[in-house]
Amino acid sequence: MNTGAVTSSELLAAVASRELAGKNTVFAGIGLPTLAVSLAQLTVAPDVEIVYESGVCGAHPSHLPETIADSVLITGSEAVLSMPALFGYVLQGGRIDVGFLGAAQIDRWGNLNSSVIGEWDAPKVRLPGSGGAMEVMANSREVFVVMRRHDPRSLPAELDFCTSPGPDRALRDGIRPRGAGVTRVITDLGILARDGVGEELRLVATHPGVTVEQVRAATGWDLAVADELATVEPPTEAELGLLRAQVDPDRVYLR
Amino acid sequence: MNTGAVTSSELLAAVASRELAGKNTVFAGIGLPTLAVSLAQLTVAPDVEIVYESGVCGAHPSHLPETIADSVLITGSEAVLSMPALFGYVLQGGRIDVGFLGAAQIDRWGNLNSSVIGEWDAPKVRLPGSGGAMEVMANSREVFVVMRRHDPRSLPAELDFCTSPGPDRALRDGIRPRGAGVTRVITDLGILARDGVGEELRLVATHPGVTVEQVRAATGWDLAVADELATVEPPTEAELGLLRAQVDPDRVYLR
Amino acid sequence: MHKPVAEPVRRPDKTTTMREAIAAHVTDGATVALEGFTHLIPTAAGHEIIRQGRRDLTVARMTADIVTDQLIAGGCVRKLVSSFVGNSTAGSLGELRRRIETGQPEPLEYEEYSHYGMICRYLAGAQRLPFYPLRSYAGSDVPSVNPGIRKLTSPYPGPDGEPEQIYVVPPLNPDVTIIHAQRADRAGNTQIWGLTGIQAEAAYAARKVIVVVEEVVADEVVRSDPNRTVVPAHAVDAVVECPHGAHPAFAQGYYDRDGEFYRGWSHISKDPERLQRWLDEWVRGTADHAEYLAKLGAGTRQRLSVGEAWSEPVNYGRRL
Amino acid sequence: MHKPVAEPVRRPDKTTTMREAIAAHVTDGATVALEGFTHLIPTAAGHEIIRQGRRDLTVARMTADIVTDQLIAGGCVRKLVSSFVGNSTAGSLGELRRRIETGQPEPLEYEEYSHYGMICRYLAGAQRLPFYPLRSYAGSDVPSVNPGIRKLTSPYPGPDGEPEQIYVVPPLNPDVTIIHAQRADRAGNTQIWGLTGIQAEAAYAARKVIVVVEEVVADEVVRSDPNRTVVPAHAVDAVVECPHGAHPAFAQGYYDRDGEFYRGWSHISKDPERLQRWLDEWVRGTADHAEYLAKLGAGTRQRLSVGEAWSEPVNYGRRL
Repeated sequence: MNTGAVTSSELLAAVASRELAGKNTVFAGIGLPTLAVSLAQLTVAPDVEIVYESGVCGAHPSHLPETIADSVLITGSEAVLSMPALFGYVLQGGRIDVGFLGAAQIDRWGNLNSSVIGEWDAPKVRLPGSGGAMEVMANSREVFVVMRRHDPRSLPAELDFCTSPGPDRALRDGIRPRGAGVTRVITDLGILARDGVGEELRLVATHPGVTVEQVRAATGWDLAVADELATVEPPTEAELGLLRAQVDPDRVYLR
Repeated sequence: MNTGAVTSSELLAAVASRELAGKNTVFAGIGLPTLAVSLAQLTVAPDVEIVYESGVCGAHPSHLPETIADSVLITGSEAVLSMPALFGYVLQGGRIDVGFLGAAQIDRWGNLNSSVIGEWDAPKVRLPGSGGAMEVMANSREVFVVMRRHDPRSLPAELDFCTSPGPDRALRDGIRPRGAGVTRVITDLGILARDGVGEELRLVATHPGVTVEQVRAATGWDLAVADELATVEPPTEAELGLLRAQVDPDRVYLR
Repeated sequence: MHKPVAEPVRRPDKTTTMREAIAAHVTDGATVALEGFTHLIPTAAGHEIIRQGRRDLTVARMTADIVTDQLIAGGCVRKLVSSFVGNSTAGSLGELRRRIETGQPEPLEYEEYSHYGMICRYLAGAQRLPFYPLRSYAGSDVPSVNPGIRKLTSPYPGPDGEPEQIYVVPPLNPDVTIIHAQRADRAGNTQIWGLTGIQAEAAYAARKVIVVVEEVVADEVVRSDPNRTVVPAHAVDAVVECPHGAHPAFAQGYYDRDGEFYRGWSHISKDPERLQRWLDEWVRGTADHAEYLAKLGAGTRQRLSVGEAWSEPVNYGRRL
Repeated sequence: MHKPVAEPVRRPDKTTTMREAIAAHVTDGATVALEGFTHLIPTAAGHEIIRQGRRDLTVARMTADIVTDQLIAGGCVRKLVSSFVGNSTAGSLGELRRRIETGQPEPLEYEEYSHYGMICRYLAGAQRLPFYPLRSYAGSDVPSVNPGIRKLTSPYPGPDGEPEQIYVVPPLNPDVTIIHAQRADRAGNTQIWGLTGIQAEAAYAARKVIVVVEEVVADEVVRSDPNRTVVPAHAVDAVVECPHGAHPAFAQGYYDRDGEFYRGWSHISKDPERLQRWLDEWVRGTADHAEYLAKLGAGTRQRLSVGEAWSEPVNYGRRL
């Protein structure tokens, strides 16, 4: 198997999967996050359970699901929860170890914008909004963000609008945060990390062949770099084999 | 049919049933209240639905139920609600027209005590407490109380403890009440009534042969009497026939 | 064997047509909640609202997707209350974006929440509470554009012994809530399986409730499994039988999601003229959902059909 | 046909014995919620707590009935948190009344609520909220004897435009919640039908959860009907199979309520010596619930047996 042919999706899924070792419950949307969790179930975290925003727990899908509410996630699953139970008892109840989120913009504190580009009341682009992202951010022990494109528009110095705030913004609002907020940002250039309140995202690893300067140039703020910068280990043959043969054989999301 | 043989239970059930004309949803416990509602379903209120504190709606019991949670109420019923739905959406949601309550003591404003006789922290008698009575009182459009024994201990000048307050006490506590509180007290001597906030219970009807003086002597406060005092019409032959032949043929509650 | 004790003499029959249900309960200017989280979206009811030309509605819907875009394009909506405005994973809502981004052909008022913010509004509505507290919104910009989201101080000390603040949202009490379900009896006892979403709370929060179902079933079917009833009859005002009424969404066990339609909507809705032609042809040009379905064709219905995966029955027991 | 995507390699097996579950999760001084509203009362678990001689427990239970009286008489309980203390419709709880009325043989702390007050405490606990608002308690004497019940002012004006006050209760987060259910799989996905009460919220509110079931069933049984799962596996720590474990309460579809036992309890519990003899004979004198059941005899089990009333299955559908 030629690892030179590794796609960006395979890379991101494999790297994200490794971060799930030791985790029990993951809140994830369809696409890269579910690929990462599915791979983790076959490798570092066999017992990890995905909870879907639609209310499905313990899914055993017969086909690759197309949405978080796909009928194949429901048939044969272990439990289906109402929205008040899913959001109230599971998410706000503090049952989620890792939440996966995406966003149009993320800033250095791990705050997310998924509402608008431009001014909120006269936006250049109206984006979908929070959905459950605000709740995932506020209540998960930690949050992983996977960004397909690492560029200054997606990682700006200032968000156009903060939809889903991390713990530092919550604190400034006078409310004690519960989780660490974003602890990992996995991009096509490398991995940014922070531990929790008071910490900025720092570059902790780059993909092979990517330089620190490349990453800093692609980041909208003056990106700090960890003292011990690592190089991301590319997907192993075992990881690629599982992704390609078992997790997404039709390459629906491994594009 | 000799109406001279009418029992106190038959009398109370028949009188209470007539008050249900035009009502849609009734919250009732097992015993006299369910007898009254069952009779009303066969006479003045064919569509009236009993909601049980256990969460059962639209029960079609195969046998006379022994408790509000009897398995025969569940099998073949139309819906079974969780406690949060029953108390939150149905009761507090304002869906109940008439709630039936009992109590150890009721005062002139329709406040109820079902907690203690004596001091709360060193009671002579520890009673069961509120159960859902406080919620039935606070949220039903009106409340009917059926008292088997009309005496000054059950209808005292002062409650030993107010478990389930009527709207006047709520108002004094700075909270705007939602329902009228107790509007009917049906006893073995007659019927007391009030319309809502600011009104005392007044004697509006006596059973045949019962004098006003008897009722006033049996009441712990200086009981007001309506200008036009009625005499309660005894159970009709039709009512007695239905009670005895269809509602409670084994006379489980018609004792 | 005892005789049944409280067998009602009759049960009200609330079945009606979609036309009559919408005409009776959805009035110009009303607040209308259409709920169903991806599953069981009341599309057919939305189309009938367009056919009847309702105006100035405030539409509440957690996931404002295709049917919302259609209602907006149909000229029915003055204001949208929502927590997610997107065409699922399949692209954008063209009309909604135009209204918000350009104000053309006319502006759309938008009240933004998170999903749990909407859920808590329905919870407060169903429970007739003055507010509902939640651990979202701390540090978010959303409260700055939505003054309905407020903060209060808990009367209990926080974990650190200091006063604790928390955000709250106000109740949402729609004039009418419309939901789609797999089945109901004539009286309105409504049964849903698969994703049950926020349907019960949205119904209990409303003044009037229309339930659209794949099938009106015999009382005995419902009564064989009372735990399956998500909305009891006492909370339902009208029952409309409308098979395939959730298309292009799915109804678990009845038909699958029409992914092609979702993907196609981004293209249709991107062009306002094409979108109006689509509405003219598929909604305004059809008398009812039966005509819409006939136009959709047997091939599409076949493509969306599903196989069998039956639940194992449970014993409710019977007194011997 | 695609291969399954996320088929887990294994599922944790949480089945254990009652003895081990109680020993592992119920410690002296703990707050223990035992829930089940008349239906599915975790009696067998209560008996095992008595056998193991736990002390100084705070017991939370909405309807404090026979098993609560037994736990108090067993010397296990320091404090009771409840909203109804009575032997159903069948009389009194002798030990509980003695403790509260006379303080003999030792006093019992009692924290009094209404049913919805307890429900809201579990709701706040499950949702990790600092409080839960409810429209009860206005004008009641209960807040005067329970300082945990407080009042706050809504940040929204009331219907009359004036500030609106409302009572709130604090969260209840038991160290362990014990519930009884009809069935669960090995991982703890717990299915209940008939009255479902407050079991889901009491479980989600707790740090640890023990589920006692009539039957541990194959994964496929649970997975044929995921809407029947009231408590998912992620909220469950131990699964104990214990048939007839709710006696004298009932388990819908499994066995009926033992009305004779309820009526008898008023007499047994009225006399403290008789009550202790009963505990010696039926609880301390039996090794486990199987012995208790054998002692109860086949005749009683026969008397409580129920007939069949099966739910009609529903189709969850399968992608073709």
